Amino acid sequence: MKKLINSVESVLEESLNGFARAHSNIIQFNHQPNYVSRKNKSENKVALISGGGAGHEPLHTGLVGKGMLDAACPGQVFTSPTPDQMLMAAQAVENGAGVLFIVKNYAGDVMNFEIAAEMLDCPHETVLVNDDVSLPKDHSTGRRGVAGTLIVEKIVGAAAEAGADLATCKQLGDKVVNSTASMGVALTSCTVPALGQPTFDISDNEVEMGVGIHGERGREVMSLTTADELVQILAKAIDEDLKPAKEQCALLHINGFGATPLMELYLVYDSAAQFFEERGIKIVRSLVGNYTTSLDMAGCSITLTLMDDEMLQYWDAPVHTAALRWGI
Amino acid sequence: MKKLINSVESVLEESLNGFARAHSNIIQFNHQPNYVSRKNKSENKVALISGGGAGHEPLHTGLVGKGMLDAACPGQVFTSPTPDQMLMAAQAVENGAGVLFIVKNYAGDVMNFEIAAEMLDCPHETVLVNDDVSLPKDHSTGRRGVAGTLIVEKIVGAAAEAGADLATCKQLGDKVVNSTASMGVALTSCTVPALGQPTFDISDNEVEMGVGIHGERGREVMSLTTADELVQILAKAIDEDLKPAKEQCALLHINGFGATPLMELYLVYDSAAQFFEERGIKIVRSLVGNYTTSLDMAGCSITLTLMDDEMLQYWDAPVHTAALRWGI
Amino acid sequence: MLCNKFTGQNMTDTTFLPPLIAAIQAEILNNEEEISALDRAIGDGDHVTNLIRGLEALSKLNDELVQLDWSAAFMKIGMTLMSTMGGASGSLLGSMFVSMGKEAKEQDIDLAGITAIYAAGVESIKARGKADIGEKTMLDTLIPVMQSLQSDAEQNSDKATVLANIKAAATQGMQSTKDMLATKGRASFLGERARGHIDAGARTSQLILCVIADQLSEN
Amino acid sequence: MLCNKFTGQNMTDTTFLPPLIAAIQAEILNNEEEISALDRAIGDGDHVTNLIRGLEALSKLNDELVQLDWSAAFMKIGMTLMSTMGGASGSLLGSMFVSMGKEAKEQDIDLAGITAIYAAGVESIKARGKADIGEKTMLDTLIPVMQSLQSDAEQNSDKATVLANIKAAATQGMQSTKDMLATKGRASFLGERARGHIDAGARTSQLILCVIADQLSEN
Ligand SMILES: Nc1ncnc2c1ncn2[C@@H]1O[C@H](COP(=O)(O)OP(=O)(O)O)[C@@H](O)[C@H]1O
Ligand SMILES: Nc1ncnc2c1ncn2[C@@H]1O[C@H](COP(=O)(O)OP(=O)(O)O)[C@@H](O)[C@H]1O
Ligand SMILES: [Mg+2]
Ligand SMILES: [Mg+2]
Ligand SMILES: [Mg+2]
Ligand SMILES: [Mg+2]
Repeated sequence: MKKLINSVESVLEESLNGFARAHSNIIQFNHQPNYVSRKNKSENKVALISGGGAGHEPLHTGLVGKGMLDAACPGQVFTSPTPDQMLMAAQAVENGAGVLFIVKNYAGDVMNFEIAAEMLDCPHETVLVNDDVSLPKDHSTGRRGVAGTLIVEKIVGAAAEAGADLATCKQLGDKVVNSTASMGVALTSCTVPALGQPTFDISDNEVEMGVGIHGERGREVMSLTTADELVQILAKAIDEDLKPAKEQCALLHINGFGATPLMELYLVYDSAAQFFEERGIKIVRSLVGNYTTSLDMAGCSITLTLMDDEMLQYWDAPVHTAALRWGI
Repeated sequence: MKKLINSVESVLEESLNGFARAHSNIIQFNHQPNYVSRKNKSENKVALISGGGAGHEPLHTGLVGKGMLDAACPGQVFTSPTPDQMLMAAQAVENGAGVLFIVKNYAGDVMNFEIAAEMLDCPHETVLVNDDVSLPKDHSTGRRGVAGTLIVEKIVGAAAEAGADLATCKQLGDKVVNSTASMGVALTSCTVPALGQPTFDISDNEVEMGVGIHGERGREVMSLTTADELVQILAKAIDEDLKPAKEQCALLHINGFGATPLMELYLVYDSAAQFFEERGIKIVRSLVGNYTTSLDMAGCSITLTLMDDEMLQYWDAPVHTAALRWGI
Repeated sequence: MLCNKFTGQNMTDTTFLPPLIAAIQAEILNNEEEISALDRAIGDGDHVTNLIRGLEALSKLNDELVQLDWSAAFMKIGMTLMSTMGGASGSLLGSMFVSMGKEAKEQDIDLAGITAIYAAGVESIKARGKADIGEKTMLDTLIPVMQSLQSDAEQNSDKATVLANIKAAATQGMQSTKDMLATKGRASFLGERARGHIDAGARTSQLILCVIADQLSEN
Repeated sequence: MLCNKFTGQNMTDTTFLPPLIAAIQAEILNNEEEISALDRAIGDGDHVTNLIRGLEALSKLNDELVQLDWSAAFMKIGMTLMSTMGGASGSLLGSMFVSMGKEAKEQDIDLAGITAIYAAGVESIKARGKADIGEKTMLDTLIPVMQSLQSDAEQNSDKATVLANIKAAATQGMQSTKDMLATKGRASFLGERARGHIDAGARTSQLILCVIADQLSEN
């Protein structure tokens, strides 16, 4: 294992310290329990809280700030955070308008957030993100939440900033989730520091199709082929799931898993945008980069969100976080 | 070689097409010769042009836009662009106030830009970036230009946007170069598409200390050790080169080479910031992420720029490019 | 009350717990590589790390634990696991012990009582995880053990039999996960590819239950 | 004028160029792996790709080239290399041919003229690259060949001698880079680590010059 770390035990804490130090103008980091919360919060605004295992950076800590999250609770690498983190974060950032939890659909995340929610004594709702169409809609545990989570957080974050109440935020969040579909392909596994070796083996001419974001195997192994053919598979699954109308406006997000150069991500964007435009979809917004990562995994996911005017307006609204910033 | 590409021959063109498509609101892409230029340029503003081999994305194409570059000329992967690219780009974006070329100090870049400059018949100047302190100041070819280039482009870009004339921009650029020092360490090599294999071999317990940004070997091989110890070596070389005064304000930039997770880059930031603060330097701005990359190389560089009020003000000025955006 | 035929003379109070936790810790560390490989094969590889983190936190509770009664000790263990482990297993094992703590208030510490307490724990996992036997999870170890305890409590079996049955049920349950399709947890994402691998949580549950049985048999 | 003792009967005009370019292309492709490894070892690995790109562009000039006189053909070759190769070698070889084109206007195509034209090309590389012999670059091949041409021109050597001397000078020059420290180009960044490796540009220059000599000997 080759990593820029001091020890497996201290990597998370030291990394969070660095994050807090680098962005002390917009966030603060609470140790034990660990959570990152926004400085200068607006009064009487629904508090948005997300979280999940570490190793997906900039998700979620990098999305705390004006116009997005009020707090993020990072667990250990690829391990859901514990309920006390969400509970303390909620108590710290709630200011009268209730709490909205944004949770990626994984057993661990769901259950730990659930326990926190049960203990919280203020109005709260949960938006469950399950945008990964590599699994059938009726999968026994539901579909996973992957790169679409950022889009939910951005759009609901802008609504909350604009004064939407808890019920409205929850409804909007569910709407974004229902308008969003993602799917990913991995060229390599990744190395969790505590494990010291890649989570799975993969040969030089294979890819894992339909992967989640925890370095686990995908739905199936396929031969490594051209980017266009891989994009076809991903985009087709998304298209068949969302069944967008002609002339539908959409946001296209190409998300790198961590070790794939931007050069390749833009190439994938070109291919995917072409695919959707040939189907009559109007790509009106783009986001290309490493946002929902799996440590040093190579590969990427494609996310499409069908956008209406309200969503577009919230997407464009000012945001100031470590990883996403515009208009401020 | 595992890459999301269609063919070695088409990767650059397709990637640039995707980039142009994703950011059509701020830039346009000219084919043959290849250059990316800014939409909506200000009148009578010094035109800033940079360029270099591809494979460093987002540098330089991702830094074209309001408040930064007017054009960027991408060569083939790790290969300097050709003079016709710079010449045509200059003719396209120049609008009366002259052209400032920002060139990283590599034989190929320097000579190709030089040939373009010789053919250009409008006032022009060149800022040569040579921030890599892994080489002695009196190195036979001069020091290389690495991650500090972005900082030069941002600060001079803001000055040009504010109306500074060509001589002022040139002078400011030289000042930023003289106030900037960088050094990097690589944990892996990277794979140039046309080569199909890593540029160099490196064992699991070694690092290349003092690398450039073209996947080449560094100054020396060292044992892989803790992040803190690696940071010490890099930061010490920077500190000894810049010899900052106590209480000096500075910008600290941790640049990922492409395959190193953000988690590790923030950990390095923490360690480096601590190092410099212990020496009495005030870190007043930060930039952490993959900005000057070497395809899928793992590792990072540290850049420190000593900042005065003018530079700070220009750093903070609004910028709207694909990779760097604030205030707009 | 701990002094009875089943629990033995020395297990009079929660002083039983620190050495038990140490024994479990040792057993999990002994099998770390194997467990890690199991979760890497069909999960994300962190299960053993999560469990070790939880056990380490428990091992630091020594003095605190021995001052508590069984109910409070279980609660403390549950809260500690819940706030240190994370992951699916953290919320589940945390819930289990909190529920056991609640149930322990109502029960004596004899075979019937222990059975009721354990069953309350297992039920809370089923409820929290929305899962049952046959889904390729820790429940495939935990539920058979509950059934064996219940039948031994009914038959008032002797200690050796009870303990042997716990170990047999746990081991058989753990092994049954090998050929299952997973319908809960991360392994469910793999469909047919999950077959042929034992579930990591089922394996650690089995290891833990066997250590408990062995420790009880020495008392 | 091409009809003289040195250049031979068939090399009357630029129709000589297309087959020469094809022969060079073949030779470089034949040695692609080796050249790539040389630039990977102490550079960034792209030199052979850059050269192949340039040669491909030249090979598409066939019809255009044969209609030009030597001066214009060299200019065209220089501009083509310059706008397709990129890298250090693109600007250098581009400059070389542009300068050769300029000098060809002033010279006959006999041994003295060719020597003067070639020397003008080499001088432009020295000027553009701010480099000289002994710095572990293509100049370590190019300059010895210039010196051999100059001495053969002075002595009015016969064709076979001239060509043999070109090949010997190029090969010896190329090999001399092996033990050098580099003071120009990327290899300079490696300090002592550059020793023991032949410079990629020196190797391709040598391969090209040898092909030219062989082609000329057949005329
Ligand atoms: N819904 C569930 N019900 C019961 N057990 C579950 C459930 N989901 C997961 N598990 C158990 O948890 C184990 C995984 O725990 P762990 O690796 O710590 O968490 P995570 O899956 O979040 O990475 C699985 O091996 C399985 O035994
Ligand atoms: N300043 C220079 N003068 C002469 N030749 C040089 C100089 N710099 C580099 N070279 C030659 O160029 C070759 C490298 O060319 P190439 O790999 O195409 O470009 P780059 O170094 O930009 O990647 C070197 O092997 C060397 O022979
Ligand atoms: Mg996990
Ligand atoms: Mg190069
Ligand atoms: Mg796990
Ligand atoms: Mg090269």
